[in-house]
Amino acid sequence: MLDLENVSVKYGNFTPVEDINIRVDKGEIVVLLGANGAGKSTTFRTISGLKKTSAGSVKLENEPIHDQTPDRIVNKGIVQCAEDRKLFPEMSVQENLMMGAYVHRKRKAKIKQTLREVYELFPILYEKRKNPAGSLSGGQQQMLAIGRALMSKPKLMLLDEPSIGLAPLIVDQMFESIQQINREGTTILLAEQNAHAALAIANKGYVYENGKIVVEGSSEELFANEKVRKAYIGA
Amino acid sequence: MILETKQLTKQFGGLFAVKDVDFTIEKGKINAIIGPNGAGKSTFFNLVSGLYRPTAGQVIFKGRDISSLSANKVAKLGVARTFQTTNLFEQASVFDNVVVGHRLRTKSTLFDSIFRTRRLKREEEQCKEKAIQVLQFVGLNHAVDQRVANISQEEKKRVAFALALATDPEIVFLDEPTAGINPDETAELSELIEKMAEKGLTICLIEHKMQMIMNLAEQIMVLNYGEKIAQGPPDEINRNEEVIKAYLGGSTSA
Amino acid sequence: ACSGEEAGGNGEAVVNIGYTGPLSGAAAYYGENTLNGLEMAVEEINDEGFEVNGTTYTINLETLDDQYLPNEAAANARRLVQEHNTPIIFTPHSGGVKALQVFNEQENFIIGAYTSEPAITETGNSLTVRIPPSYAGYVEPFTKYMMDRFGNKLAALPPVTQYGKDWAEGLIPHWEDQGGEVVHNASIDFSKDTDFFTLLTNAIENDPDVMLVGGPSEPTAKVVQQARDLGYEGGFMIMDQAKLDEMKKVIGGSYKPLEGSIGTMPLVNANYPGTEEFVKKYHEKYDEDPGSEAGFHYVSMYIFVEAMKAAGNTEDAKTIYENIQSGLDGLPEDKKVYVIPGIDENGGFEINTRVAAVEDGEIVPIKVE
Amino acid sequence: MTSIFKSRNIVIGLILLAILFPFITQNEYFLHVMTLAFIWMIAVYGLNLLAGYTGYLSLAHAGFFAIGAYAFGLLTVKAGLGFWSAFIIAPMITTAVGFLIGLIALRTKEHFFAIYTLCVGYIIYLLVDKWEGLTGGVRGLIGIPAPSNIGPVNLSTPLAQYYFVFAILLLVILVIYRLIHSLTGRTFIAIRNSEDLALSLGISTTKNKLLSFVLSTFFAGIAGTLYACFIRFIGPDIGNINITFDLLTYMIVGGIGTLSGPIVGTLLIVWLSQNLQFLQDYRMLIFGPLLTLMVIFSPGGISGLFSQWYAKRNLKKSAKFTKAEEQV
Amino acid sequence: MDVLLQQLFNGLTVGSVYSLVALGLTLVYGILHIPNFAHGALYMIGAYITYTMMSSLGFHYLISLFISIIVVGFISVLMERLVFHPLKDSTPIQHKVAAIGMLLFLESLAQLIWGADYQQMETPFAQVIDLFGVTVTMQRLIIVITAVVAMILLYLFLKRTYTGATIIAMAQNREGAHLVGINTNKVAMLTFFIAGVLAALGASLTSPINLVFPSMGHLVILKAFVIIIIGGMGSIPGAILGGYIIGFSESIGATYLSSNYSDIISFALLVIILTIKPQGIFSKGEA
Ligand SMILES: Nc1ncnc2c1ncn2[C@@H]1O[C@H](COP(=O)(O)OP(=O)(O)OP(=O)(O)O)[C@@H](O)[C@H]1O
Ligand SMILES: Nc1ncnc2c1ncn2[C@@H]1O[C@H](COP(=O)(O)OP(=O)(O)OP(=O)(O)O)[C@@H](O)[C@H]1O
Ligand SMILES: [Mg+2]
Ligand SMILES: [Mg+2]
Repeated sequence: MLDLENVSVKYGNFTPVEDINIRVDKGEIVVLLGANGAGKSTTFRTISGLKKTSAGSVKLENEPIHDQTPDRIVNKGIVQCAEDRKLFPEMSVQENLMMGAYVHRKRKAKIKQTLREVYELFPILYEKRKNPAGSLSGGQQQMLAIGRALMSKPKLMLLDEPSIGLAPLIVDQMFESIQQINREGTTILLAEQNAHAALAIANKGYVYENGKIVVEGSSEELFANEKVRKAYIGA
Repeated sequence: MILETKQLTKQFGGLFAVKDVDFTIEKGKINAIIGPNGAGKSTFFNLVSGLYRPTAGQVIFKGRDISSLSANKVAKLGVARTFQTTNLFEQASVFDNVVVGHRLRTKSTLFDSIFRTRRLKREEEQCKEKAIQVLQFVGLNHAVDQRVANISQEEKKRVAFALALATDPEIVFLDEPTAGINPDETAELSELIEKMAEKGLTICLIEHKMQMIMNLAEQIMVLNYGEKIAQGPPDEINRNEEVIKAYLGGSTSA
Repeated sequence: ACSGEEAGGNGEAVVNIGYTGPLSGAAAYYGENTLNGLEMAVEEINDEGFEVNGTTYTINLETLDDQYLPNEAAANARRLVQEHNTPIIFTPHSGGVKALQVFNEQENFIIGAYTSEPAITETGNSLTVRIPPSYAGYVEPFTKYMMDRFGNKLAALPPVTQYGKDWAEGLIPHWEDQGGEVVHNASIDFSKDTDFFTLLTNAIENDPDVMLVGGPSEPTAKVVQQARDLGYEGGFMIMDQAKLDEMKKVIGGSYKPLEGSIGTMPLVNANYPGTEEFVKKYHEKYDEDPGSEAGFHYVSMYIFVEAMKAAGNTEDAKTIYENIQSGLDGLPEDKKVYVIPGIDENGGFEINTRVAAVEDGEIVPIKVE
Repeated sequence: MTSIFKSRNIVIGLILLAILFPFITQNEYFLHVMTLAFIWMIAVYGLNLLAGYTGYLSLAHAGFFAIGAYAFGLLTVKAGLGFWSAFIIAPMITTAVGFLIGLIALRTKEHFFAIYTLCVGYIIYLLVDKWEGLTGGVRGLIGIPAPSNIGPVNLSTPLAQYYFVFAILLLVILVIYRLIHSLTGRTFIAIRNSEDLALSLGISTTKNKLLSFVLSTFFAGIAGTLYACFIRFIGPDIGNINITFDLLTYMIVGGIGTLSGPIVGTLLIVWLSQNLQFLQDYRMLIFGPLLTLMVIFSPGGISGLFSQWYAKRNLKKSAKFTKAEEQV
Repeated sequence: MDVLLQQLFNGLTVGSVYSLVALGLTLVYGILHIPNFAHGALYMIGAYITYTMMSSLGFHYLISLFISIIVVGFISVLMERLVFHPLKDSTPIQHKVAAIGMLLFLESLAQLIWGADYQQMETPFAQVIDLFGVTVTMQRLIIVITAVVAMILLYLFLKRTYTGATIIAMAQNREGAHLVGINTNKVAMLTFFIAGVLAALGASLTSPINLVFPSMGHLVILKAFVIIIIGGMGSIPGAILGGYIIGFSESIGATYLSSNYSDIISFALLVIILTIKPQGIFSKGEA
């Protein structure tokens, strides 16, 4: 479904992502592991078109998208839930969610439906639907960000470290909801520090080390891999 | 007991972000605050460090009521803090970021600056030495002259620590110091935190990473919907029904 | 030092004359008008040049923009003296004049001051010529005419410029001496007031018989128009900067709304010896009617030339200054756009003013004794 | 540290040049323009201290310049004070007003502050313009005395005034230089970068912002005073917003938040506009876009460009001083 | 003629114009988070274009007005593309300075093209009507009505349509808007277009009762700033309300206080308000 082929990205003369290949098949959950600054977010920004590739190609269902503008890419069904959330702070929670459905703006009924689903997934958002997003706590904002991403009913959803700053209980719920979202047919690409929980739900994973992919394989293989255990599962 | 809150309360519109919290922090210990998202942890920090005025209740630091003091006065008394989202002086070098940290311990006035008085020279030295010293302490000797914009997430956290330390605090509040940091780095940071405690600093941190908290903290307070639902040593907290229900859920080992 | 030296080898010598005035900013239009007058005169004069004891001279006009700012004017003047060693520098605003008076005596140049500010000639500066007439000449006939025709309740609405203020302050005392009463006094700022209705409403509220208005023709006309809209039926005293004929154009081609206005005789209607020709030439050159600024600068340039001839000197400001009276006397009839019999001891030109009023939609001259 | 002040001998060179300038050009007009430029520089340094180093763009600067000038004018002309006493008191008055306005203005931030000061500046201008009883309104003030002699030294000649103003400029630069490279300066820069953090580091932002603001008005006051006794006639225009925009242009073109910026920018623009006289009314057709292009392509201004180039050439040192050159 | 009534009406007229200008300013502020000092220049250009259409090309007033608002709309868009877009992630001060640069440029450009003197604009609607003792010219009625209609339309657009909402969304987080599939460039241009249109509309409406000259934008823009601060930066209703507050306080102030200081009134008002409430009165009033 999504193919990154020999993708490199540059910030000036510095290359945070170098010659990486990633393949995501329909219906999968794929996880990107890696230390800070390894290049995960940059990869995501590149897929979403917020950052241009310096080499290689990004293909969605075999058509290149790396030269497309972010909004086009969203229209094609790839939505990202970014690391730093990128909410609309002065808009109410509900308005934020509504904006999430921008690409479906024509289909009011469908939007209502999705909104209901999101509120079921994160009841706290319903409680705070009238509050400005900026007044939410760190974690609540994280949920809102994911909720907003869901609103566009994406084919492929990019989640950049969704568990940052979440309470353990919520983290578990979060990963459950991710699975649930996936079951309902959304393919998921996930960047995580919390390798343990991530690999538990993922089909396969890629491990970054300063900008390059050093290990890849099914979650079982990665679990088994000593290096990965030490570095990212901390066991 | 170095810092204590009495019936501390913060209200935003209708919502009680923090409600009637009594909390005492033992000198030289590592204290932790945990709780579900939106429990009021950061707000609690903002109250203690003077960025927010309490709606009701008091913050008492070394027997003195500081609830009505402005943030900079509180800092002068020896209360330092880091932010959930590290905000540093991106354009400046790590060193220059940290030098100002000690400004509050200096007396130089405009007059001194203009006439380059002995006092100014002395105090500038003092600030620079301090900066070097704390940067070494947090293990950033190698990055002293780099621009903050160019260093990694984890190094930024360390700079934030260094800044807090440069103010010669007696107590340091750390808001999710290891959020978005991978396990082995997390381990390194917790070592650093222990090292700070050994130096006689009192620590109070917010964290969600239970493993880390359990190894690190000597006392834990649990907030939920702004209210304190439990307080005590890790093992106790681990067993506390209410806490498990509200916060830990099934997997204690996330 | 260019003055007197051989220029372009065609056997003619050149006198540099300086000008610093507002050629940018809000007052640029005014500045350009003053300059037009000078340039026209210079062109004519240079046709055959003028002779000062033996040598034939032409004039080279050096112009600099000062954005109406005193400090710029001062800088420009220093530059003109330094680089072109100009014996005469024209400047059309009192700020500039005052800034120049700080050093014009040391630097030895004449200020051709186009401002009616009395102060500048009262400071006893020995090298300042005040070109325009003081409004004193208008005050008396205006007052008399208006009181006879409309009554003695005056609403003064001068523009906030120094010019406007001086005018009002010149007129109001006389008006009151003649048993008149000032029922409203507020100034209009054309560049700031977003709506004249507000001001006029207040003025008319005190139902005046006469209004004192002024400034450039367009805005003045606007004020007159809106006063009429608001149902005002009295007369208008129009300060000399605005020209009845220009106002007529703005208002829509008829003198009707201006019925019962008194103002300076439009240069086009004035019948001084040199006027008609001047207006004609000016029209050809800039295809618009000249205002008094242009007229006065035109004639003053000639006067200074005559003065140089009489002085037999093109360099020493003092000598030239001493000969201005003879310059006035020597002024050829056909150049008399205005008739200026003399210059007073303070250096102000003495000009007999011409006044006109609108009666039954016609411009009629008003006798001034 | 700015590259100009980096190497002592360049500085000394420049100072010598300035001292010899009158003898190089035997031209009173150049002297006049240069003296004015020095006066503007002093004002620009004030603006730069606040906008460049503390991060608060004040658009009331011309207002304070005018207050300085009028204070001096009124003290000498109307109150009949002696030159030197007026010369001391006028900047004081400006500073006092600055203090009061700062108290209120600094309750606002960023754009609010900019607009608030814009309006304050405009009010000052309107007051000067309309309050005829005091300021003489549009007529302005005449008869301001030239600097009276200091002992044998006669200050009434253009040459003497040139050196007089230059001396004061040097003093101002020295003060600013020391300020910026002292703890006070670091404090200002800290505030510029993040007020919340500064607060939590125990820095009283209110106090320091006020200090910076008051200082900037003080320099504006000095500049105004010098202007008054140099031109010896003042009208309301000197309080006009356009003057603020000019000063802003000097600062931006030269390099905001740099020490050499005000000098470079002012010299460049002042001399350009003297030589662009042939363009007369249309200077702004050039300076307007110049201003815009500058902030787009070289926010650090000319000094910024220079120091970048310098930094490239000399990477080792760069880390040390780019930060001072760093634009806001 | 009842003064109070008359002055209230005068205030209404001026207020309408202020509101229009302030609206554009506040919209752009929302998007850019910078006060667009060049907005006043757009206002001035708008007046001149209408003027030229009428005087040189002899078009009807309304046609000229229409052309003017379109042209200025595009000039405004151009400004976004060339100046503010390249600056989108730089500091507030840079934005302000860039805007000031544009202001200075456009003004001297206008002077180059149209000269520095006062121009005056004809209007086919000069008829004087007398509504119960209040003197009303047709033109003034048109000003008030057009302004009100324009505002209502704009408000509906922003509140009721998704496209409108995108403007507000983008104002709050550019990248966030990207991520939900909004084409932020389009939105930015749209906003600037609207702002330009409003400025030109205001100017073209008011010119016939006033004068046209290069610096005509200065005071209006200053007051527009006062207005959007009073109304809360970025707040639509705030801008409208603020506009009328200033309009009335000026005409009333000129009557019962002093007409010489009437300009100061609005600024004094602002200083007082910010002194009491540094964030503006309706600062919460996000549209
Ligand atoms: N705007 C930028 N300019 C320059 N360098 C950048 C920029 N953004 C990121 N980088 C660098 O690119 C590298 C990769 O960053 P990225 O955010 O992709 O890492 P990451 O794996 O997401 O780390 P984290 O786990 O902290 O999110 C890092 O070294 C970072 O410093
Ligand atoms: N400025 C504010 N205005 C209104 N409500 C606020 C504000 N700040 C926080 N809140 C509310 O107060 C509650 C506590 O917020 P706080 O940031 O303290 O939570 P937290 O414990 O830090 O959560 P997290 O672990 O996710 O950071 C939340 O419900 C939040 O919505
Ligand atoms: Mg990341
Ligand atoms: Mg928090």
